[in-house]
Amino acid sequence: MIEFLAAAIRIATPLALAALGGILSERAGVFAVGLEGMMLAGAFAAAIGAWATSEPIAGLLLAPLGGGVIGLAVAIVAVRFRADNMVTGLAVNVLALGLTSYLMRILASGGRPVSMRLPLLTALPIPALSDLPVIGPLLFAQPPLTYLTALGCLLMTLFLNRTQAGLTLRATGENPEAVFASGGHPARVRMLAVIACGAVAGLGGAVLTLQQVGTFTDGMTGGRGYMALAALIVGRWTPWGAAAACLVFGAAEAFELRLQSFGVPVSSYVVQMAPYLIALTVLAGLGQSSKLPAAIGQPLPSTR
Amino acid sequence: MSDAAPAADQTARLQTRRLRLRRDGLGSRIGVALLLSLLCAAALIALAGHNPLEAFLAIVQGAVGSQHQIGASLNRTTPYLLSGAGVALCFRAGIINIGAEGQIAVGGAGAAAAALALAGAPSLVAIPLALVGGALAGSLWAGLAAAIHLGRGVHEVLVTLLLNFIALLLVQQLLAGPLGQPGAGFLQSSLMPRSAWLSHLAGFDVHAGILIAVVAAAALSFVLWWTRFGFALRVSGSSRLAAAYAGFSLARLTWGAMLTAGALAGLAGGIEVLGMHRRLIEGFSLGFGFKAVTVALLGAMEPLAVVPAALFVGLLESGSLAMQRQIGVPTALITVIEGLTMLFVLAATAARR
Amino acid sequence: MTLKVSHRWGGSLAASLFASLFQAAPPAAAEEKAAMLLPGSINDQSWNALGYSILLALKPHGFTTAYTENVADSDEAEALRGYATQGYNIVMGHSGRFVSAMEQVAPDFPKTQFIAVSGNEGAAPNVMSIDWNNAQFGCQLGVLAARMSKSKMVAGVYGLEGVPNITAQAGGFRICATKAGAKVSILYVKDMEDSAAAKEAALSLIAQGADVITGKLNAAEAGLVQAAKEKHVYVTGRGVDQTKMAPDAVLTNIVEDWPAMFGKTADEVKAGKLFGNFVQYGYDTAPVTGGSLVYDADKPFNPVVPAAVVKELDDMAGQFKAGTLKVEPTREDARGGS
Amino acid sequence: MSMMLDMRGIVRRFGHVVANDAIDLDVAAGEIVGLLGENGSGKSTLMKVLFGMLPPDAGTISFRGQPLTGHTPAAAMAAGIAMIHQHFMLVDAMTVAENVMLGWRDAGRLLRRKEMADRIRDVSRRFGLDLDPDARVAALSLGRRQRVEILKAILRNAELLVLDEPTSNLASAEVAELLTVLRRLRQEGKGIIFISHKLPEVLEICDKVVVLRAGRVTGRTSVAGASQGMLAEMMIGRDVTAPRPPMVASSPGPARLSVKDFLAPGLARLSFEIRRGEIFGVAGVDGNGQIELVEALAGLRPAGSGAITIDGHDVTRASVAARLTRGLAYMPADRGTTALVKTMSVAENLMLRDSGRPPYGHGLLLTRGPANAKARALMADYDIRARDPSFIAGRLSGGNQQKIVVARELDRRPAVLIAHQAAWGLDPGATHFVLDRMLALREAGAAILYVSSELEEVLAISDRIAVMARGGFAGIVPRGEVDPRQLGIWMAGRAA
Repeated sequence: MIEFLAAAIRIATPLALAALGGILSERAGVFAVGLEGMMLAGAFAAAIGAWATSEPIAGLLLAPLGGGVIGLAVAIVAVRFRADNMVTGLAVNVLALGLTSYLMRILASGGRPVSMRLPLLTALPIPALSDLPVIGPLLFAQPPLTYLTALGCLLMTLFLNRTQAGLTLRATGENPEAVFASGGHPARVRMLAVIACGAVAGLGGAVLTLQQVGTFTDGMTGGRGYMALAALIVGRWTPWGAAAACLVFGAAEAFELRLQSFGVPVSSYVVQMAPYLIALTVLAGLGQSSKLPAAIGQPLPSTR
Repeated sequence: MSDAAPAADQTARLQTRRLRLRRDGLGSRIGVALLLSLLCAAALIALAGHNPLEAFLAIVQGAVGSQHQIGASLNRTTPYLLSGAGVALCFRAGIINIGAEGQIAVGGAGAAAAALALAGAPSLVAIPLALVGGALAGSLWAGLAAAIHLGRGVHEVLVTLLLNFIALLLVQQLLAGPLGQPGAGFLQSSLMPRSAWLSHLAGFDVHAGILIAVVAAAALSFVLWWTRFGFALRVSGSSRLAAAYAGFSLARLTWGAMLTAGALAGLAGGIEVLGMHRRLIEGFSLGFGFKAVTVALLGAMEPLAVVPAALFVGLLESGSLAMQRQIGVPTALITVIEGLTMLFVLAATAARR
Repeated sequence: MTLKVSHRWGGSLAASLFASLFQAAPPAAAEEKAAMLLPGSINDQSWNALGYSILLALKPHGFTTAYTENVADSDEAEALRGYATQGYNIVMGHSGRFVSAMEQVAPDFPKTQFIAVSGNEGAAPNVMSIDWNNAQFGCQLGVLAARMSKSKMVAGVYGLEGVPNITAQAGGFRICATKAGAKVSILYVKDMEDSAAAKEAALSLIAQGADVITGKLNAAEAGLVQAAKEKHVYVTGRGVDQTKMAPDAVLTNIVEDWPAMFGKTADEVKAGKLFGNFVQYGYDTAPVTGGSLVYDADKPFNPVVPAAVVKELDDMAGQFKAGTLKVEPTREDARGGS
Repeated sequence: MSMMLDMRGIVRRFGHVVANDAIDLDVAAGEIVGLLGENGSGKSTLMKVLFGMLPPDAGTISFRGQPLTGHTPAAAMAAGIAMIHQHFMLVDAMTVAENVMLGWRDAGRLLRRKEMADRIRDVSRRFGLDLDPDARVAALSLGRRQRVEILKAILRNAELLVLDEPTSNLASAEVAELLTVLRRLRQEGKGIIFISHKLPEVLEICDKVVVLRAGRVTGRTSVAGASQGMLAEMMIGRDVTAPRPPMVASSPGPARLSVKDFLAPGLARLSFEIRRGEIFGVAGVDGNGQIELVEALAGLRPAGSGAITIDGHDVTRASVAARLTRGLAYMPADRGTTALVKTMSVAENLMLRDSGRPPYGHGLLLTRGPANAKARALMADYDIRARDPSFIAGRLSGGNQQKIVVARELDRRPAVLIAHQAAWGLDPGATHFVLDRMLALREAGAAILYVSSELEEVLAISDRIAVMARGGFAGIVPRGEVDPRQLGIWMAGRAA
């Protein structure tokens, strides 16, 4: 059981970080369909940083930059040029996939394969706490980015509810006119929010490279950005809610792996549908009750 | 109606069509966007230490360098054209359907199942029925998305996306089970009966799919501009309030657009199976969904303009293989170009909205 | 097959005119050339990287080489044709999935040898598949795992359930590990390239008590090794690189000897011979066995493997060679679950 | 007494239209100035100029002795001017406190929630605002929401408050509360500009009144000694009862549109009939249920209870399409996104609601040839000035756009026409044209519901006039018996 929960936490971590970023973007009023690309770019930048310096910490520093670049692209096209948010998100996902693969080869000089063995961020047990039964190993012996995710949920909650900037950001997603009337700059808020979204989601990608597998491969995010997007909707655009939804998705995937080993009479392909079916069922169950930020996806008037 | 009206209206119609494409300088804006993305690509090629001109030349050669290659490029264009036209129709109506990938996959499976079941039937029966099977399957999958979207209010992007993942697994399951070829070296169905193969056009190594696709795009354009349904779609895509005011049912329009797009994507899957692979094979639809979106955008959501857009992507991809073969520029570059093109076109076409 | 060669010359005037504008210079005739199509990226540090190494291994046989990576299913036929048109003698596809496309293209290029790496069928007179005997090596890994397991629970992680060479290795593993007294659990993951997901799968198996993990994945194989390294259980890998990742955890790797498997064929193709069959290498085709178990450059196994076990495995190899031992796994043997 | 605000000779043009023509306005501390005027008289333009949202073409503004030129809304706010819009600039999903803190420096980068809540309670008590800082705005009544805006202004040390139509959305009890709040503000030495049409309120609360009509100041008086009638005349003009088109008294036939005990959200119970050959005009300040009424009749909002019949057929729950076949035409006020599809051509907009009928369509198909011919004919008939039927509607002037709507809805020869703000934003010529067409339709026997906040228009063409206030009719009067003072009183929300 502990192991099952631990698995859920591990699977949820990159999703939750990405979802945290997505909350910034969506609460500012821009659909976060680009999470997949931001994660991938973050994973790539993290790998490059760690590979070039042999220091995972360098990767950690570079990851937000990678994701942020994709965020910047979304900000320019979707906010500045007021293009459709959804399609812009899809476009940067394609771009990130292509760009990371291509740059990977350039770095490997002339297209030869790079064998990237990255130093991994290892678990940092918190003294005393990690010795607690059950929750000790589960919660207090985690690698740094997992702590960061939990911390991120806390900080994000505080940011959104307790700071002027967070207040302005939320208001921009609800009623940009009110922000403008109170002397704010909705377009600037949205652009910054989307770029920050990229940076945080980039860290989510770094979880994969720096904390879980220690290498970068093409398209290694494999749809996790989309799951994070679903999670933040299920979690109603709140950090803890999204994290909880990610845990549910993580649990669904962990359950899927365990279900196979019970030897169910259907093939692995059917079992593998489980996480998607669960996500779809939860979304359908929420139905229209999941209220979007009021002004999401609506371009700002061009004068502002 | 006056006597002179028909002739006058003929010219007016032509003008309308031309205007529509030239409106806001849309055509030239898309042109500039394409140019910009190619410039970026050139920079990336140079970064990799290759000569951009040489690489582009290789792409052109690979795409249209011989009769055969022209044919190959057209074959490549076919699924993009079909699914892209369907996606364009949905976009027109303001429905963001990114489920083409799943619909193509399921459509391919539907066509393969039908063709295998029709072994022994003459081509004239087998091919149309198999294609109808594909279209029906694709429609069904899109209909499922529409039902969840309309019935439960889940955003169509999420529904179609999640259904893509499920569709791919479903096809794998079919290939590992009932549709699989026993003893094959890979997840694939048996070879389709020869009577179900799409025939090639004389003189070119191009299967009849491209004709079907062009006809379908033309038909879709007709639907969009010459039918009440198309009119309603365009109205609802521009303003949902106006659509309600005009007395159109948004739900019914969503069903119509999704089922049509699903049928076209399913048809694309069927054509891939009957014309290219001649069997259902694992992963045959990978990446088509996003291409459909690219193509729809490039084509400014006008089914007829999707034809050159699909051709562009088809030529680009078919040429890219030659580029890697001859110069060694990684094919990932093509994905970069597609992503950049989407972004630039989005920025260029949204600026005037 | 349906392509009529004559059509290639009978097209419209405009098209040929257009074509001639872009036609590349005709390839020099005497050169021996080999090309490889890879389904994934050569950067996956696993299956596709291996494919790339096969290609490089043909250089000593006098071939100049080229490759195309990330070939999508829908591009396969075109990519094969592209190389064949350019006069490549050998055009390889690095997966069983290429057989279908080769079957279609081959008749137009009767002088080109098409080879599907790890396919399991010959198709046309010039389409062959080469693979190694997954069942034999899977079986050996099964015995090794069972002997090294303290919990007597061993596990394998695979992708693409139902593909024959996967069935062979996973099934062989289960048959022989079960015979050697261990409980076997097999898991299929959705994506053979997703190492994070594969690692999670391995961790779930370890959590259920498995203490030796094996598998046949591509980029995702690294995830298995990473999981074993973290949880201090044994694992088998797919190349000496993976020993370097976790020298304590890796028991051995199946190192596929594609250069040897290809070398002979390549030489004969150069001499003008063509093949249309399925060649499966194994202990019974020695000296080229198609693969071997390698820990690092000079050792087949991790030093922790007791001599008795090493001997047992050697004996098995001998029995395979002599034909006294045969493993023929079925889909049922390779089923997911325990 | 030195003036707090001093606006001198403000001129602002939009194209050929002079929205503000040399307007002077001054406000002293502790003074409430009423700014009166019909819709389109130039009040909002003047306020936008004051608030820095539009630069004036000529004129000066000085505020507390400092000149304000080329300023932004932010600078206006910083100087101490606060604008309370008719449409509140509030975030519904947030609490009162959050709305107050939004964009306010004093709230701190790290929000001092507790301190703010205390200050809100404090000010709320002092000015009688009665606001709970933790209440969610979405759950508040409109009156409360308005007080949130006032609270924001007070907390930000605004010296001059501009209230734009502050009572138009309020219930009468709330109006009284608002006036109490304003008196408190006056006591505290704030200057207030009170923009309204509503004479009784203006007389009750203001110290002096400035009246605008057609961009000019037509009256300037202290309230002491002013009467409603006098203000109404300044505001509306003297010739209100003179019909522009000569009208023959109609001989009304049987009822074509009948509404019985109709009740829907935003509406008080309504019963009325419009007969054959009759124009029934509905006047009143915007936001008193007009949009709810016309959309319910048009089938765009679900009906509550009661019955609507057209020529005896019950259409209470009929779809838009079914109402169309019964002969109901509708010209919505929202030209931009409802009545027109701006990205589509003139021809397509002309067939928007008739695409299934000849000459526009036949069965499932559109018949473009006949449709284009028809479009040309309509363009000629209705003087729609576009190059050809394929011209994009959104590129036409507002007048030409409205003519498309008029042409489409009238050409159907409807049994019943609902026209909402049908002449809004049109120049006099175009207005005249539209009104003429309606009169022609009336002659042809249709029943017309003409809803507008432009009193002159309503008076010009209606056979009977109703004034809408608070979701119901404050009074109905036949054309011959119109008394402008009485109308003004009704518009202010006093039932007859």
